[in-house]
Amino acid sequence: MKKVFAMLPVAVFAVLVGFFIYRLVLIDHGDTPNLIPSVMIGRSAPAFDLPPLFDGQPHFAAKDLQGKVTLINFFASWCEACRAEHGFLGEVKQAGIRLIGIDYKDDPKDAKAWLARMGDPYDEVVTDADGRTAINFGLYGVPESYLIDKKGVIRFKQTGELTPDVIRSQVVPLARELSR
Amino acid sequence: MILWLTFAALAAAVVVLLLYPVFRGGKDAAGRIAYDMTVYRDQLAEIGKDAERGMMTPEQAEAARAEIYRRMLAAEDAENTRTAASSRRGMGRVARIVLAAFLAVGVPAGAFSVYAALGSPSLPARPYAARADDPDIIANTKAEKLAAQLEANPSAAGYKKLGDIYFLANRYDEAAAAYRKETGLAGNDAAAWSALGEAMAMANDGIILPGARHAFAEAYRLNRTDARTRFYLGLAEAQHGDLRRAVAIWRDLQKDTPKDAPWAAMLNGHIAAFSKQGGFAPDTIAPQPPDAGK
Amino acid sequence: MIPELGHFALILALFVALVQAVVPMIGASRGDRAWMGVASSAAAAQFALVTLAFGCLVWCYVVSDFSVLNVAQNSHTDKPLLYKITGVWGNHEGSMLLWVFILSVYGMAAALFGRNLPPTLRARALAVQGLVAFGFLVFILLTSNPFLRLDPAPPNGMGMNPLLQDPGLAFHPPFLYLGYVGFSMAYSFAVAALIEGRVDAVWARWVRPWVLAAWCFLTVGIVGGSWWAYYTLGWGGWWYWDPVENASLMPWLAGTALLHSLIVVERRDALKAWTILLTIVTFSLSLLGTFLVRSGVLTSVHSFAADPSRGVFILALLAGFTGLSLTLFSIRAPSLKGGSLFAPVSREGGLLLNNIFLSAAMGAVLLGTLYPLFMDVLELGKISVGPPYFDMVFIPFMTPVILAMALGPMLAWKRGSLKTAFARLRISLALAAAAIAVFAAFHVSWGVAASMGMAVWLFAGTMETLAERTGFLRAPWRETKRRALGLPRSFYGMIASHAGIAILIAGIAGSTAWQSERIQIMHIGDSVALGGYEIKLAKVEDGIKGPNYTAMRGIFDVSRNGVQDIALHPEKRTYDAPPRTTTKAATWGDFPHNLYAVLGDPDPKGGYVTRLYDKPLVTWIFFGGGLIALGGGLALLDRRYRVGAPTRSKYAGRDG
Amino acid sequence: MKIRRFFLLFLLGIAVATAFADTARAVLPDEMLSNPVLERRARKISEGLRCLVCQNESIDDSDAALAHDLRILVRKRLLAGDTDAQVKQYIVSRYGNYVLLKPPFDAETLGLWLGPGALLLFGAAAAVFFYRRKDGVAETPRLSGEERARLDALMNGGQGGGENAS
Repeated sequence: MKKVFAMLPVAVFAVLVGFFIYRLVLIDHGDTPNLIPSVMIGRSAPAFDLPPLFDGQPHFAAKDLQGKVTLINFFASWCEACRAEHGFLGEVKQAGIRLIGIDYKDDPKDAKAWLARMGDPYDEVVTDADGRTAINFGLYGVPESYLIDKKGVIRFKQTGELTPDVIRSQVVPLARELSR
Repeated sequence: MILWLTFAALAAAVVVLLLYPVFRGGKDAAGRIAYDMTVYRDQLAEIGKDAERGMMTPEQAEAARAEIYRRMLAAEDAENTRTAASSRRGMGRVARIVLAAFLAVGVPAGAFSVYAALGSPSLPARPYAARADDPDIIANTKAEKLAAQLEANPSAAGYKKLGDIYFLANRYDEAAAAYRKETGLAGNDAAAWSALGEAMAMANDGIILPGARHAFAEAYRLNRTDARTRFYLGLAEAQHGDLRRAVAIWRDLQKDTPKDAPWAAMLNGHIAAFSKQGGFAPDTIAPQPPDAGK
Repeated sequence: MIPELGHFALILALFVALVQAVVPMIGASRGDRAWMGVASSAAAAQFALVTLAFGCLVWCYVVSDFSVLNVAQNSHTDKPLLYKITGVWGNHEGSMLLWVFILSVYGMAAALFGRNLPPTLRARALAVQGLVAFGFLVFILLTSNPFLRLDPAPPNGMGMNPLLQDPGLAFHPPFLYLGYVGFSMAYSFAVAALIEGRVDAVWARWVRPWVLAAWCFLTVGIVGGSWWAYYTLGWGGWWYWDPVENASLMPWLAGTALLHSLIVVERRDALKAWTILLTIVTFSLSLLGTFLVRSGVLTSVHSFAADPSRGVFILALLAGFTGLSLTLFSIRAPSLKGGSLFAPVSREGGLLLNNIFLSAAMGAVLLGTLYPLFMDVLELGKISVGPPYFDMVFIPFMTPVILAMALGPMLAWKRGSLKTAFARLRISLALAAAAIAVFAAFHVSWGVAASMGMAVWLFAGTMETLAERTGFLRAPWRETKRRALGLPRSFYGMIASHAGIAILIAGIAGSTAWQSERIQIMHIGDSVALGGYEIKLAKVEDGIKGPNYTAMRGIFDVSRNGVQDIALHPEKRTYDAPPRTTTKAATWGDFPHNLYAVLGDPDPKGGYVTRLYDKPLVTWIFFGGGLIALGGGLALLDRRYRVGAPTRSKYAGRDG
Repeated sequence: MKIRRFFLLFLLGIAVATAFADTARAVLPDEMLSNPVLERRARKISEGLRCLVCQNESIDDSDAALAHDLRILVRKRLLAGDTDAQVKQYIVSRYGNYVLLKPPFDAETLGLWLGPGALLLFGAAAAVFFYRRKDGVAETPRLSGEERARLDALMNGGQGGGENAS
């Protein structure tokens, strides 16, 4: 009995160390423990109706998501990481996915200039000036992207930049499956 | 030389200090029980004081003393069994000599060999005050003056110098502006284009935008051997998501990099890290120079 | 040459540590006096070498030698001299060197003041200490070497985080480390005692001063850090249940429990296994704190400063030191003989109760800190455990401890009577009840009234204990004085620490209950009423040059009943290198009020954002904390911890 | 020159990684509600919500842009007539339980909420076990005559050692 009790501390400690090792292994394998999976996956996109960035174009609202697989990309001209991501968005469009840009908390003038300089891969660009729609999507910061199926259900979220690897290995195959 | 002599003196002093107890020999001190008794006597005295102050009744004090007496007797029992049981007495002369030899030779030898691997004995200290003649420092304080001079009297060499100063002061936007002027004035100068690209990249937290990429491409067109240019062209590929291409360019650079080049470690680190990120082994990628055309 | 000399000294220290870890251990098991003697001289050499290395690094900072990578990354020629020096431990590498430096100071102290220790115990404890030093030196040299060089040297350094350029933050890490590392000494004694198989009342007395010293320093470090947070972070908070803070609180709780359980071991020869376990746990928690803070396993969303290779290394150290000692514990603990018994209601019983609750509270903090990690690793989802959780579990656990804290010292050793104790504390009982009634009448919440009642109970009870021991008002004055002078210093230490806790509780309760704040945009000339004061924004001066920053300073005139009292000068500073902005709050206290003013950004439409707080009694928290540490210091001066070494006696020679 | 650049890139990488935000804090006057009761509720709710992009801070303490937006959202919902629980539920529905500084009591957090109590129970059980122990001696018996003689020898023999405080 006494012996069992004496073993207890070292046993508890061993379990604790096991957890730490496992966690470090996960980090080493590229798992970023800091990324929080979205609770929005599998749920309908929240209601929104946003005005266009460029005058004369239509609004884009949640109901417009029906019938077409769409990638919604939140971006901003002031965001460094968006620049790095921007060049790869063309691949998304080439794969036949509708690409909607939501300009997050930005000055429309800056956003227009930015798109003119960097190129505009989007089918439509709308603005979320006060960031409310972004919160409804559960956004942490820009850039973030949501892949939405034909029924308007969120199927995939990328927190941070879309890399070519993510586009090729996750976004495009999933979109293909969803368009069937 | 002075450095090594100082190290030797330090090591010698340490060895002497370590050897002192070995050769002083075993001066007998009190046995364990004497140490125990010192504490128990002290505890008995405390009980006396507490009792005297009225903190305990005489009976309580007597009981407390009895407890300590028992511990004293138990300590003596323990001492007797221990003395009877332990037959070994010390380590003997030979062991002592071996120990002394190890301390005298092993400790300094170990320290010197580890230092040889980690230290930089050839680098002198560089206190700031003693660097008054350091051209960088002089230039840094005179950057504004130089900029004003160049305004009136532009020259490629002057802008290069100004760009370098700003760059080292982490003022990358200003550095890029100066290098841009340099490329304009110098004509086809690969180093100037490469410096411009680097400054632009640094101004964007290391992200190579089309402008910077263009500068590197220009530099590469003019000089195909420059390590910096090739490194950043690889980085640009990586940032555009083509990790295999990036590693191919770096492996090509690696071939031309002497083992002791200051950036060799960083280059190898990049190759390893990006290969891992891309999920391929670096040696499966054939070295390939950057595209000249771009 | 200086940086290289430091580097070489550090490497030499590594080998000396190896010698210190191995040779005395062999010597102690074979009873060889010469081999054991190496422990002390190795500890001295270790101290000299690490001091030299640390001094060299300080020198590099002072003269701004940017050929040293660590200096280039963390210093700048513009910094005032003070922050050049404190910048040495304002970064990972330098702080690890400070850690080892303090370790060597303790080793030296044990070699110097350890003459009252039996040679084998001292040799073994110093050997364990050497092993700890060895582990950390390998860690520093391989993953966190502060002496790496840069060639050519950059013209200037990257500067230091301005948040660190503050006396509070400059000086509290060394105290924290003196605490964390101090527990390594107790740990070494515990491991040495386990190896010898002897844990007894005598051992407890030998260990206690080391635990006291470490505990005192840790207390100063925590209180200092809390004080720093209060006046620099800009919104008047002083404790956030941040993982970094928890990392310091956990060893403190365990150390406090240890301090009390050692008394039981010394008096009754009981609770030995538990005390040894607590010693190991206290030091392990210090290591765990280092691991959690520096490895990145706990960092949250946007932090990428973590270095997994360092994390792996520290984890290996933690697993090694804690794992080995706990394994040793599991082998030796069953054979430790229990001492004499005591009744649940007794002084010892009170100390045991304190141990149970403090340990459970420590366990709860540990659980709250690690639970998100467990859930994440087991893929049960992501959660956050924040202040509301810790408040909810911590307060109920500490309440019984505080209630018992006044009672315990009134109980007799071995078998006490609650009735007698309460009878002796009747004035405290009455005062506490009166306090609760008065505060409840003043429409504060019941929680605050109860906390105030507890504070009064503990303070009055502690004073009654003092009166009881000195016979105050019951014995003639001359007798009282004689008794007061005769009481041991450790008793006064206990009185001071317990009273400090009472004051701390009153400070916490008061500052939460009566805090008021005003957040608004003020134009020059605007006034705000707060806590009976009239606070007027008289003017804002911009462009004030500091040594390495430019500040915007608000001048607030504070008046009461139309009479101007003082002025508050909060600042908003923008540092040159690296360019960052910090707030510098202005504080002023006049019992019971504590005004706290922060100047925010100018509003685009004119005026300035200002935050003004009145936090009554908040300074009591820091004063109480200081008194707790002072109590520990007093106890440390007790003569019984300075028992001399025995001279040769009839027992001499038996040991070799 | 070249060499130095590479090292500087390395240095810069570290500097960027450790950079963290300005410390000017929290709630701004223009966010605050004119109704003091609602404002107090808003503050209370904010204190319990985690700033998602910071280290262990509530949105009430944080000056991150997202925290600012969330504070405004909390106030808007309150103005729209939501209860405190509804406001929290709204934000949890977007960000998950991670946003709550006080985790909910459910199957996953059972250990978290019951753990401290279990620790205390364990301690209490150990204490009971300790007090009921039989192998200790309740009252130390007096020393026998023989023991007394041994003790006398011991005490007198050790006369040289003693209470000489150094």
